[in-house]
Amino acid sequence: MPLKNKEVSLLLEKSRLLSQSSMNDFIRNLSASYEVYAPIKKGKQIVFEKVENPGEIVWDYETTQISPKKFLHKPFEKLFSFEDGGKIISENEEIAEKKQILLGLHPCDVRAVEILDKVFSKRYEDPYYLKRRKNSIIIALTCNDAHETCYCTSFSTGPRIDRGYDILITPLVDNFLVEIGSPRGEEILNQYGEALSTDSSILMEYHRLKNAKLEVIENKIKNKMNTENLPELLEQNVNHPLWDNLKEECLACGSCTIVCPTCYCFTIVDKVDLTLKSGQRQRVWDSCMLLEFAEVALGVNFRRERAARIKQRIYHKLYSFEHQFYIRGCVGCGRCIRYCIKKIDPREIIAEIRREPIEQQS
Amino acid sequence: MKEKKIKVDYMARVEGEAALNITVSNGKIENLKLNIFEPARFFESFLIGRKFDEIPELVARICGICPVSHMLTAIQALEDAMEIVPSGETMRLRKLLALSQWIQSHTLHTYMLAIPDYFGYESVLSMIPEHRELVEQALRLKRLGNDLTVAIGGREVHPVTPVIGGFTHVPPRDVVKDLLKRFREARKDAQNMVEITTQIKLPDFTRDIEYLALTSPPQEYPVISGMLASNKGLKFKKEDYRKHIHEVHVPHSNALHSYVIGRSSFMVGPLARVNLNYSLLAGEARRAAENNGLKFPYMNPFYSIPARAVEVLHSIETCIDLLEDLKLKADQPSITPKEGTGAGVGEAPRGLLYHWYKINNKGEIVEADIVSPTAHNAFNIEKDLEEYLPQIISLPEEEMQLRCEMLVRAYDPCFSCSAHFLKINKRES
Amino acid sequence: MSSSHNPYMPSLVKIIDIIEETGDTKTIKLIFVDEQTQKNFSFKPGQFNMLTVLGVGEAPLSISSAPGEGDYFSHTIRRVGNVTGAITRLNVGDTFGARGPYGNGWPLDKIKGRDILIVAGGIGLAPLRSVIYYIKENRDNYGKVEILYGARTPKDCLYRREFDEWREIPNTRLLLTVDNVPEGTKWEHDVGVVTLLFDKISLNPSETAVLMCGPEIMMKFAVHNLLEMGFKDKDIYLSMERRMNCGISKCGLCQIGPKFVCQDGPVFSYYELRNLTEKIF
Amino acid sequence: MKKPSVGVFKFTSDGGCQLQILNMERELFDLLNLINITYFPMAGVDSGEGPFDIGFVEGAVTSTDEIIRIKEIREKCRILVALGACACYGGIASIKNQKTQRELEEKVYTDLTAVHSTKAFGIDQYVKVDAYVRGCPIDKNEFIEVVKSTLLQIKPNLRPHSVCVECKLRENPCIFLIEGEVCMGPVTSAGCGALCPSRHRACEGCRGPASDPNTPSLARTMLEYGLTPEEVRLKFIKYAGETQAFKEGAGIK
Ligand SMILES: Cc1cc2nc3c(=O)[nH]c(=O)nc-3n(C[C@H](O)[C@H](O)[C@H](O)COP(=O)(O)OP(=O)(O)OC[C@H]3O[C@@H](n4cnc5c(N)ncnc54)[C@H](O)[C@@H]3O)c2cc1C
Ligand code: SF4
Ligand code: SF4
Ligand code: SF4
Repeated sequence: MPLKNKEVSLLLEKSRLLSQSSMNDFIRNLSASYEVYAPIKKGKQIVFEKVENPGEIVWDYETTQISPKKFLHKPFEKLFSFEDGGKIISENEEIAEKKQILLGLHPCDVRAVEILDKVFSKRYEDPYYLKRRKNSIIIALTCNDAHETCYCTSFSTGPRIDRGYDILITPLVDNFLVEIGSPRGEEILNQYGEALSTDSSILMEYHRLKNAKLEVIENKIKNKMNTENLPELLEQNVNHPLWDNLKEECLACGSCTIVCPTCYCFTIVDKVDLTLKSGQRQRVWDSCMLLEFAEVALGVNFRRERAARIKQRIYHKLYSFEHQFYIRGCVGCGRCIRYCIKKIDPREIIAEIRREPIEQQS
Repeated sequence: MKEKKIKVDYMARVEGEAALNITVSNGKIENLKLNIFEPARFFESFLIGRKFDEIPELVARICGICPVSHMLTAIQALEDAMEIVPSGETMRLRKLLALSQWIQSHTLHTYMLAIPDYFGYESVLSMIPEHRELVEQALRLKRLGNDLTVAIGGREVHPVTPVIGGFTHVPPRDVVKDLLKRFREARKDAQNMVEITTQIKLPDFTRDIEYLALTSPPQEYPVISGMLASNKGLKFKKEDYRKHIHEVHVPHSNALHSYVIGRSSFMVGPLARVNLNYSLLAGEARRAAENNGLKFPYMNPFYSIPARAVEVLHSIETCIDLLEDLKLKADQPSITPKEGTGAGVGEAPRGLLYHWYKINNKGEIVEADIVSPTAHNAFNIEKDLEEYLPQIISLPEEEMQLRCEMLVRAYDPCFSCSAHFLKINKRES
Repeated sequence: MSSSHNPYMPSLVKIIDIIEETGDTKTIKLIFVDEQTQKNFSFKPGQFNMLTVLGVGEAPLSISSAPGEGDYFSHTIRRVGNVTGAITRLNVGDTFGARGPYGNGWPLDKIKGRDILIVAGGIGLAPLRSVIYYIKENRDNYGKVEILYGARTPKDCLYRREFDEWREIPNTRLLLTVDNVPEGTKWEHDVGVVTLLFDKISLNPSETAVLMCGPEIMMKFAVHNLLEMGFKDKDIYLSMERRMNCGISKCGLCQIGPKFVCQDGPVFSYYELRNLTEKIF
Repeated sequence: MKKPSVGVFKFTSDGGCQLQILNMERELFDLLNLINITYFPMAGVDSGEGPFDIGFVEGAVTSTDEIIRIKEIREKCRILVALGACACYGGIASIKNQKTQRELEEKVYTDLTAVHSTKAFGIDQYVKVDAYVRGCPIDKNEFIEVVKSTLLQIKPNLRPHSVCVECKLRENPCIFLIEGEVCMGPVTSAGCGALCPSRHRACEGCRGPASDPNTPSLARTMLEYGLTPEEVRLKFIKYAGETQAFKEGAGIK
């Protein structure tokens, strides 16, 4: 798609080129003032962890098992602590300022943060998430490749990205094309990074390279989810026989929800210490795939059937989110497929329903 | 003189379930039975048909106190059967793991099971108010042993990382660094332990005992490998175990009685080890022994108690050396099972442990033979009692009973362990 | 203690009175320890609070008093588990935590001028007690009222000592039934499930709004019968129960289809519910 | 508050779970402030016949004597807690249930008259159990959780969902997906913090079935990963082979 002149100049104004070494300096400088988290190698996996030196960063990683949401909505979080049997309650001190940089998020993970932002700010504001969010700078990273489980194009959440980041990095040839996404991004880039070039023709060339790369990736994503009329389709297929078939396969292990970048459900638990008087209230990630999720007192369970739980997961992502937060709940990162032992695949679920939808009853 | 009955229905402060029944009439022992009623667990039966790589994990469950010994000895036997040679790093890690368990188990026994007798308490819990510092010292040492087991093995009881061929995991460097620091600091606690165990008044009782333990090549105090040797001239390789040691099933007990073929009962354990390998102990340990007036060898089974303390100090010294040497590499070769038989021997905290397996080419266990330290010792304990009783026969019944219990406890018997190995002595014929 | 900016922080409440309702249920009257918080606290019938016993947990409980009842609010709590157990072990003067009110409450403005059928089962009467007193206070705003209440046994009936007062509300009928009557117990009312009382309903289905709360299985049969009798799904309001941990539509546990019971509910019309992607009954 | 009296009882087992109690070196003093251990022979405590507020039972029931004894103990304990895989499900002792009693006994005894061995079961085969602390051995934190919640008169917060949840949270490489080997994690109850997969080895299912274990589905996957039906059977018949779910996984009706 050719860009108009004005758009081009705007684009170039917001672009810089950094060499490998100045990128390393940039990150090193950032580390002095912020906690910097980025994809690094840990054993056989790439995980988001604190960066000790820029050389550790894996720029061409495929995807991480746990998404960077863990830095915003923590798996375990202290809400507050109490003493003297609850007579003294003190707020979480960790809620206090601590600036962090989340570096190397792929577009799908960036867009997942956008979804979480909505969840945690609608109606009641969640102070824990929002404070942390405010203190986080997001440096996105253009994907290096597309993989079998990627289907971001189905939701337009990647591989192109136009919002949600403070800075976007695209490694090209031996350099890094860096694009500014927010005033905050511009500020840190100017303060900590040294550009190799701001020459517009060079930058233009790099943008061309980036575009070509994105096209290759886009074309590689063949296995998509057809999202046309998705809500209507799901509304009509609540009783599709496929749900019962899935129940036989799914292990209800919960892995799909733990790895999902937009899953956010949590349980609140109180932990007392051995005085039995003081302790803390915590929240812990929960999962709708687990039996206990919808269980209430006296053993009543509103989703005892595994089929009902699988449905809840798929419907929440692909249907309910739109009603609740006016956004789709899936970014097509493919983690739930990749990390499912049974390879249960939302793309196939939708495709199968489309193949043989339930006749609409009046 | 009237009849005296000693009846301890349920021995406390030992692992597992056992009773002691003694009848003395007119100064003569009418009846003496160490009745191990710990139910049989049929390990050697249900291991048959299981896969070779499950065995270390399964046999660990023979004993909650010395799972490491069972795992490592089984691994050794299976490696022997399949001709696998572990790396030097693996051997270092195994030694560390075994020693960590010695520290844990010896401290547990000394402070929690044995010392209350000598301090005049029912249990370590009742000692807390008056001897809190001593208990804290004990807990600190025990925790140290446990923390090393956790670092290398993954958890205190039934570790998960040791496998045939090596380890699935090694601890991160900072954990090792921290442990090293704590081990260096722990020397003092261990020296105290030697002091305390020599200060308590041990009963005076000696018997002409045959003691059996591993001996290693000259430079090393034995832990997880070596030749078997006794003070009465036995010296053989693990493959020849069954040429020298047999057992019989005695009706009053769920454990078997082991004996040296053509001779009688024998003793295994810390005292046997220190007696046979005194010169191989770490310098610090020998020094502490000498400073406290200990002069090994002893033919008095009660001296197992100071022997344990000396071994704790020795273990700490050895662990420091080993920890400094670690490369922190998890070697884990992939293994294709092959047919064969193999034996393994090791020094569990309580003494010599023997495992032997026969596997087929699918890697299934065809036959298993396991003899635990307490199974080795059970017969000897009865023999000791037989000779000890006449010496204390004039004591009041209660005192006599306590003395008998103290003697049994000196062995730190592990009855769950011993009851797992009930077996037909079919190889005897 | 500040609770304004952090919605997860409970405020201390103090028990000022405890009324033993049944063997396992108590009504407790509460005030916020902080006077200002108590003054600012206003709620609608059908809303609930999250009650907290620190170290034990938090649970959603309907406010059972009516807004104008007094300078306190009350909860009627059935002891079924951790939090309800811990609260019912407390005494007058004891403090614990509360935050709220949450939820939409009954649509009492919307149904102004209509006849009202109240159907309650067991502990489900708690959020409806608030309605009954609300109507009493605003009697002219509503038409005829019939209250149908079913409990397990006569002894399990909540608010027994208040029944006479309810009957005296003008134009109000109270019909009672229990599942069974143990031998030797006096009982002059019906025996059987609550739907048995439906024959006695004298209200015109087209002019009536139904407010219902009780076990889901009871509500299932009740709704079914009411629909057969000509009541419209848009006029039947149900207070739903789901597991909830936050009360502020964050934790995600209480969803029915796209609805958060804690915020979109707990009161829904049956019309709303029947069209959800997650079937309730 | 009066300190509740606690008894620790042993049945057929290896003492490992009892030792886990003694392995709480760091918590022991605090714990003793809360409870009064009056019967714990392994630790030398034998100062009472009961009754007990809480009884912890380690070990499987494997003999007629033990059947009688567990019933007596139940009578004496207000709250009875099954400690570890053996007491919860029979543990590895129950592996022997696969063979006939005769087969087993002949293998190990010369004199069969002294043997009163029965099939090995968890204690709930014979008595009502109030709480289960799973695992082989137990997890110390779960033990403490049970003690605390008993004192607070609440249900312990033990979540029996799959080990995978904890495993994923620790960002372990999945044994199935990365190592290409099989793992019992998806059908095994969490609470151990995914101890084994965190150390690069498969979960062996020592904590027994998770709350909604789809064992037939996992068994099918194991076959796809190249295990023989017999090997799949061995996976399920280990720590909790007497549970319905694991029997189904093993292909036993
Ligand atoms: C909107 C609403 C209003 C309610 N009003 C009342 C009332 O007025 N009186 C009354 O006695 N009961 C009421 N309940 C039911 C009450 O919430 C449960 O009985 C209570 O949560 C049980 O908590 P527990 O800790 O005692 O039980 P446990 O079984 O120990 O539950 C542990 C935790 O699970 C969750 N949980 C369990 N059951 C429920 C449940 N039914 N709903 C939501 N979360 C649950 C809670 O987080 C609870 O703390 C209401 C429920 C809802 C949703
Ligand atoms: S869909 Fe897959 S990952 Fe999710 S619960 Fe089922 S088996 Fe586990
Ligand atoms: S390694 Fe095992 S426990 Fe962990 S996610 Fe994979 S299957 Fe689950
Ligand atoms: S991972 Fe599995 S085998 Fe290992 S401790 Fe946990 S439940 Fe037991």
